[in-house]
Amino acid sequence: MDILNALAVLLNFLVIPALAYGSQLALGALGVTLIYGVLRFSNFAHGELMAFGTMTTILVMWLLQNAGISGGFLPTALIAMPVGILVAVLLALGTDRLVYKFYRKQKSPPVIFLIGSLAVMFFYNGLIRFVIGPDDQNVADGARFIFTAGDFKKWSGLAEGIAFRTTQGISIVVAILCVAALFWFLNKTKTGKSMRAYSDNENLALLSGVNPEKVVVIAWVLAASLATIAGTMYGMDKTFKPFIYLQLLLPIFASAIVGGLGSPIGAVVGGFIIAFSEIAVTFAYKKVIGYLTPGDWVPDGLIQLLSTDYKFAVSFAILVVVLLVRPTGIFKGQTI
Amino acid sequence: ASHSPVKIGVILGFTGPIESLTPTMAASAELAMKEATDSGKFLDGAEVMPVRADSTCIDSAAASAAAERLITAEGVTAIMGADCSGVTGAILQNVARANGIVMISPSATSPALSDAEDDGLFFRTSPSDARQGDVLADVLIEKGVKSAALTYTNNDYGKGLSDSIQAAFEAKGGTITISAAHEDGKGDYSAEVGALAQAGGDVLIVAGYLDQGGKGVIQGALDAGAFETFVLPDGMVGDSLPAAIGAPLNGSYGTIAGSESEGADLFQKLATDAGVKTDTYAAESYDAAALILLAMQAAKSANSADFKDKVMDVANAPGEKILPGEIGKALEILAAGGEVDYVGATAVEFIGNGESGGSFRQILVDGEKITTEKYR
Amino acid sequence: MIVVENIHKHFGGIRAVNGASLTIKTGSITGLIGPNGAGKTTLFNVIAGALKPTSGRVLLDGQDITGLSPHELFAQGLLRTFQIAHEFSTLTVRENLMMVPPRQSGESLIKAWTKPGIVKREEEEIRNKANDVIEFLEISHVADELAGNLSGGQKKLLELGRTMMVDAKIVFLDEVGAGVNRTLLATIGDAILRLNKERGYTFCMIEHDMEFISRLCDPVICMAEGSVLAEGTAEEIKNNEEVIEAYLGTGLKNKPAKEVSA
Amino acid sequence: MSINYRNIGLFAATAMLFVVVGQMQSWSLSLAILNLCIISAIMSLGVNIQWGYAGLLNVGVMGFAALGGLAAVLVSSPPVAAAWSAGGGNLLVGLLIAALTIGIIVWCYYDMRGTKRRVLIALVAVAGYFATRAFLDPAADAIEAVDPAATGFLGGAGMPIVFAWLIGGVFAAGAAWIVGKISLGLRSDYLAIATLGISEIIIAMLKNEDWLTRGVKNVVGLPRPVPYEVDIQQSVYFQDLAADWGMSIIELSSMVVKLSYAGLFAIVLLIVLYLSETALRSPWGRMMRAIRDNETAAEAMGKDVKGRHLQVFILGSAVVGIAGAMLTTIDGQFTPGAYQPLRFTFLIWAMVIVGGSGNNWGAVLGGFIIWFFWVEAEPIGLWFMDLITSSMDESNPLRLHLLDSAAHIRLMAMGVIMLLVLRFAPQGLIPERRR
Amino acid sequence: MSFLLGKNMTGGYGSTDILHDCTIGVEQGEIAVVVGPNGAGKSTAMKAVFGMLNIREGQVTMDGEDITALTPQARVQKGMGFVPQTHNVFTSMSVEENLEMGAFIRNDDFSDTLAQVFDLFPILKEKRNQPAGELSGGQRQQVAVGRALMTQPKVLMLDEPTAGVSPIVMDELFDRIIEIARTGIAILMVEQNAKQALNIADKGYVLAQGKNLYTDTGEALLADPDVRKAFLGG
Ligand SMILES: Nc1ncnc2c1ncn2[C@@H]1O[C@H](COP(=O)(O)OP(=O)(O)OP(=O)(O)O)[C@@H](O)[C@H]1O
Ligand SMILES: Nc1ncnc2c1ncn2[C@@H]1O[C@H](COP(=O)(O)OP(=O)(O)OP(=O)(O)O)[C@@H](O)[C@H]1O
Ligand SMILES: [Mg+2]
Ligand SMILES: [Mg+2]
Repeated sequence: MDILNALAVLLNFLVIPALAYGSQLALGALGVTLIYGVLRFSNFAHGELMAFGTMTTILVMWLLQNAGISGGFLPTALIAMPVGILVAVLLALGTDRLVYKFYRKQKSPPVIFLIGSLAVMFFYNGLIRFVIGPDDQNVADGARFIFTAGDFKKWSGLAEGIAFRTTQGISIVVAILCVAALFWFLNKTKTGKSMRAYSDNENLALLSGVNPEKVVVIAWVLAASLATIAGTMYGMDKTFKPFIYLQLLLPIFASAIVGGLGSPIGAVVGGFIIAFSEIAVTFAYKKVIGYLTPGDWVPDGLIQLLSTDYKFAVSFAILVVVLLVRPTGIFKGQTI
Repeated sequence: ASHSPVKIGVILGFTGPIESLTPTMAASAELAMKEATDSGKFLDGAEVMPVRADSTCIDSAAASAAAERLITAEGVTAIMGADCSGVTGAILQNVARANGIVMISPSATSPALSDAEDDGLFFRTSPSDARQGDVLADVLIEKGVKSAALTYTNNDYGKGLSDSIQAAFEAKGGTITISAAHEDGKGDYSAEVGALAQAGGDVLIVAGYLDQGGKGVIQGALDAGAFETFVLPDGMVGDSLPAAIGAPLNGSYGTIAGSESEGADLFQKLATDAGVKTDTYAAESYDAAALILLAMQAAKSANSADFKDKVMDVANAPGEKILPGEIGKALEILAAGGEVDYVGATAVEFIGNGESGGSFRQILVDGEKITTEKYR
Repeated sequence: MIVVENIHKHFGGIRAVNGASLTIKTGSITGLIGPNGAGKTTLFNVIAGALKPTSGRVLLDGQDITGLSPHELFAQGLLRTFQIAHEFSTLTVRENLMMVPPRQSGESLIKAWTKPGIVKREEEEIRNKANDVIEFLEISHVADELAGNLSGGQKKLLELGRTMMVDAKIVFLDEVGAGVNRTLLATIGDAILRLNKERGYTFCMIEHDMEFISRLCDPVICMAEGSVLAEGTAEEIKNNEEVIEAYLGTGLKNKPAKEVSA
Repeated sequence: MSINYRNIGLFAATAMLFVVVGQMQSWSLSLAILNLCIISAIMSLGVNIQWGYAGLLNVGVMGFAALGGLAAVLVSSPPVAAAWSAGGGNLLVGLLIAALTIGIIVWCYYDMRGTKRRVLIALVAVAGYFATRAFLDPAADAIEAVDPAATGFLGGAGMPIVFAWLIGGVFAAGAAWIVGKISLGLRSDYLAIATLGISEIIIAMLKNEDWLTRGVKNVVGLPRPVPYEVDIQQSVYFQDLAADWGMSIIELSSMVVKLSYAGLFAIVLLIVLYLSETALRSPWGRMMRAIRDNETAAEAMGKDVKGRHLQVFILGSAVVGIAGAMLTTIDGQFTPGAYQPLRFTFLIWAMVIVGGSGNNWGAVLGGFIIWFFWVEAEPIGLWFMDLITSSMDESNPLRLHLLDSAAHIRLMAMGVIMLLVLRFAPQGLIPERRR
Repeated sequence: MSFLLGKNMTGGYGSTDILHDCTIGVEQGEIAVVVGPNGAGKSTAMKAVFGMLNIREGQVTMDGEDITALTPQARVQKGMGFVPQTHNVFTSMSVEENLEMGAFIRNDDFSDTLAQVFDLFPILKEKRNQPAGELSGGQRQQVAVGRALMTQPKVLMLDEPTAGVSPIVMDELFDRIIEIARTGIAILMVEQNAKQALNIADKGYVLAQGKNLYTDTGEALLADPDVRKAFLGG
């Protein structure tokens, strides 16, 4: 029996990666859920918006690096991010002016917005590749680890190491900060309430003196900021490649929906559920069981519930199950 | 004499899952075409004009339409492509065969394509999975590896290669602890790394692409301290991998098609001078284009029906060995009625049904560079 | 006859219906009144199958119908209208009515494909019926308008109109009068009486207009806080102290504004 | 009746697009696009049946199309006798046990109550799972080991591939029944993501259950329902014909093949379109629209909302399945890795919305137009790129960069085209009819 | 010239006009009531006055100022409050948040007003944390009126405020409306409980088919047998 080593294995290969990945999904899902909550449509361009914000961040980061400025211990991208956010916000607002505003005026049904966002997605898609190309870009610099597996082994004397990357730490902290801020903003501030009112009943919000354009602008500002933050976190932790962001859209939507569309807390919980289920269900528990059972017994098989081939399927299966039990998500989202 | 230019289609997935690989592949192929044009000896001084089209890698219907357009509207007489096996098969069956156009694919490795009806029109410069699996297993045994974890990109290339590695390695007495697929372009590989690490093994074999999931898995495994040595089949061999991962990759090894002829190094230099990266399948693309050009020259015609039988001739012995950068020389020899044996960047050797056999180069990552250990 | 036995319906901690028991006799026009939030609509929803009760039973002619789905109850001749109008907003007013009759052959795909003749004939009949109802409700000029574009009151009329498209055993009317012009409401009242007399429909109606209730209903049941407070004839109810206290009140306390300004 | 002229005009304009391609590029290309347009139109009709009629947001189109593809494989590819003898027996036993398990569970579910039921079902499920795996796993391994490079799967029934269109519809309908039973209670976006998830699961299975589908190794060389070009090129009759008409035999053969496909596809399209139109115009259609508008009220008006939803979900999915089988037929191969939501789900949705949801003709037009531009956006994009860079200096780095990225203009152009259409016809090109 | 006046308004939702040369208005401190059959255009007229509908002809003035071109939210800033006939609560927000939204444009402390609204509708105090979408029909109506009261407007426009509320609450409501009018606020309302409403009205309008049929004092209209018979239910 060696509970500590078993725990170390689980932390290193399951908990920490899932927390970091979950945080990144959550940040993405926050943006999706926000746009859904306020403007009432599923924004399929959100993945590309993330990619765009990250791309600008990278461009600025390159400038900074050339000028010899760096974040020291922290990735330089963090310093560049505000500019990335600004540009992404401008793009989002421009898109709203040119595309979505028209449909708002027309009072088009949500599915028109949805398809509109699909078109916008195609457009961003090309735009991003025009500027930075389809290649991989390295986003993280600074110290790679808070502590490495080796450090940990030395420190603890355990057989199993735990590694904790700087970018994982940053992702988790940023996700917590963002969700707290967003929750506070929506529920406690007047502007936040006006946004909820607008999403609930646009006409009545108008009658209460809410300026719809302002609400929309704020929604896009927040969504674009969140998108850039999420994208940069993801890029720092893994890698930046435009194509990945499109692929990321599905788990992000799954997160937002498991949690309940329109609910910020739901987005975060959803993100973690998806991340944990992906890793936990396809995890091979061989070593863990080995540590937990007395003596030297080690199981023959991998003790894997399902092969990793099915990891995507697993997260979606869990999503379907959650929806069956709670048809509007864990935190009771809105319905169109 | 002034001729109308010879048009050659370059059909690759410029958008879609492997969009980050294709620009280099296209540029490499076009390098060969430019070489031919510049030499002034191609079909009595004709110009070679590449025409690009998007295969999307996944959408067979769109790819077929693109090929249809190149052939029937743009008038290309041969195709360098396509890339992914699915679209390649579709183009071959629905467009190339119908119009009798030669296709040489740099990267479609699906064994299913070997048996497909092709009217002698289809060739590929990527090496055969079976052969590579065998070679790689030899390397592993030689290095004293007893057990290995294996991950592959979930497509016909990865699946085929991993099957053959596993079969060969186990036949030679090794153990594969786990064989787990990973999907390219998904970005997060924590689950795969977790499963692979738990299964354990002396080394991790990564049958993927170096700037796709393969890189992500290696990075994740290193960060978590799960594996230290990685085994890299051809899809993983390229300078950008050690450049991205850095020192921790030192000591990893692998195989890639190549012969003692220095073809690979020559191509590397050629490409660098022209400002083209040398990533996955760049060399194969260059070779595919070169073969088309040489076959045309040998047949003295840009017409597929005329030169399809010449592809084998120029690729294999007998004849003067031709390395990257020597296309002009080869054209001259052929124009004079001589014979060539195109070796190129990947030691092209066609066996039976238009597939590349040939030899392999065993590489070692040392000092954050790919170095050659020996040839097999 | 509908017998409601000790129905409870709780939403979390909120006891919307809390032990209501009542009987709706066949052939009667039963009025259901009570303060806002007394649980009348919720009770309707339970009877009509839209909500499952927390506990209790509903019997239709002695047969337990608790928990049957609304469409099954409809098939048993039980109809209801909605307090907050539930029109089919992208159908025209006429279509809103024409979709109601049950067992239309054209609603089976196979028949729609294979027996266009029969379907056409039936449609003709249903259309005529719908036209009659439209005429009666004084909404002919909007017959081909999308129901979503109707005025608030017109939507309420449409709610009522739907119940007139079928031969129902029991009709539950949830405040059909609210928002309907009083002159028209009087006509509607006449129609309800006629349907009741001539065709033997049973009605149960929620209404806040005591004048209207008095004219039509016997008995009148008053609910408060989820259970039945009192039952009796309209006169009895009007004079019931508890009902006055909880529901009817004693009239305006303030004088009209103009008397002050004068 | 001006609206009708408009519609005819729209279809005429679409037809013109094909003529333009025929004249400016090639007729062969024009026909190739047309064939795919017809398939797309059928697929978007299927989605329209679900969304336009009943308001069901099915974002699992991809999964149903893939099942159609699977049908094509199972119907038309030749059976692999060696694989059957290697693992067929065990496989059948395994499947039998699985069926038995499900049967017992269903029986328990209906015939028992309370804790006993729960315990029994759990026990049977676990036991059944392991018993099934005990037979299926070795069977799958044995089958996959049979010449994996060339076969490694059970093969199909070796029947003409046109049957697969029907079977594809049946497969998709069967899957839709299960999916519908599970998820139709969900509302809009939640239903969407549930169907999306289920379609991902279907694809994952097609990709990984090699014994059935060959997985990512793909099945190629499916037989065609129409002759091969090479055979036509060999035929003396056609050679003479080509000579008479003054076209090359290659061109003629390729046209003949494409026209035969077009004929077959058009028949299917017309049948589906006729049935959809009759259905939509009938009281059934009216009922479906009522359900779409307000489920609560429809239920209260005696309509079996759940049952109708299931019905329409199955019908729509079946149509998608048919189209999926047709697509695999014209591709001549089944490639599970190729099923991506962008291409098989979102693009179809774009067709429905751009064409006009709730209107069959609109869905058809949308299928034609979106597919047309999906393919033609590339040359249009390139042309546009040439145009804007033509005035730049040969070695202008911006020009080089732009030309290098020209491929990406394709998606951008697609986006712009969709935005333009939606801008000038927000209800779709042919909006839902008001009766 | 009335304090708030929609004069000779002609217009509708689409191509066909609903209103034809329709005029309604109200003075400060007075109550004006609009009655008429269903579909007469009463709600449309209210929306037109509030700027939620483009009118082709005619104008809207407030305090002598032409506000025809202003957006609804600008009119709210100018001191107009409106309770629509339907969709008049934020269903996903709690009762209290609904009321707070009523005070959205106010920057002062509105706890007094909130207390007053809770006094008027005690049930709302009880249900303050419940989402308005879960309320009974009558309770919702009370929230809707409460929300408008929170604005402390100069003009209050109510579209059938008493539809679905119980008699006791209705009496309270009318009481309160009278009180509000006494503080100098102009009140313009549509009512189907026409007898009670005209009873407290200074001015009454009878609309039919988008046109003004009768315009008089409340008393006079109540006394007119034609009006009674055709529009007030005898
Ligand atoms: N879905 C729900 N969730 C929580 N509470 C509810 C829900 N529906 C109704 N209630 C509560 O139950 C009580 C009874 O509501 P109901 O609609 O039955 O009243 P009612 O008698 O019809 O009133 P009214 O005359 O105003 O229509 C109310 O206090 C209401 O707030
Ligand atoms: N959004 C809309 N689009 C088109 N027509 C509409 C719309 N809303 C109302 N109408 C039409 O305008 C006319 C007047 O409607 P309005 O709502 O003003 O009536 P109302 O007098 O308020 O009636 P009620 O007493 O029933 O509320 C009706 O015939 C209605 O059909
Ligand atoms: Mg009620
Ligand atoms: Mg009204």
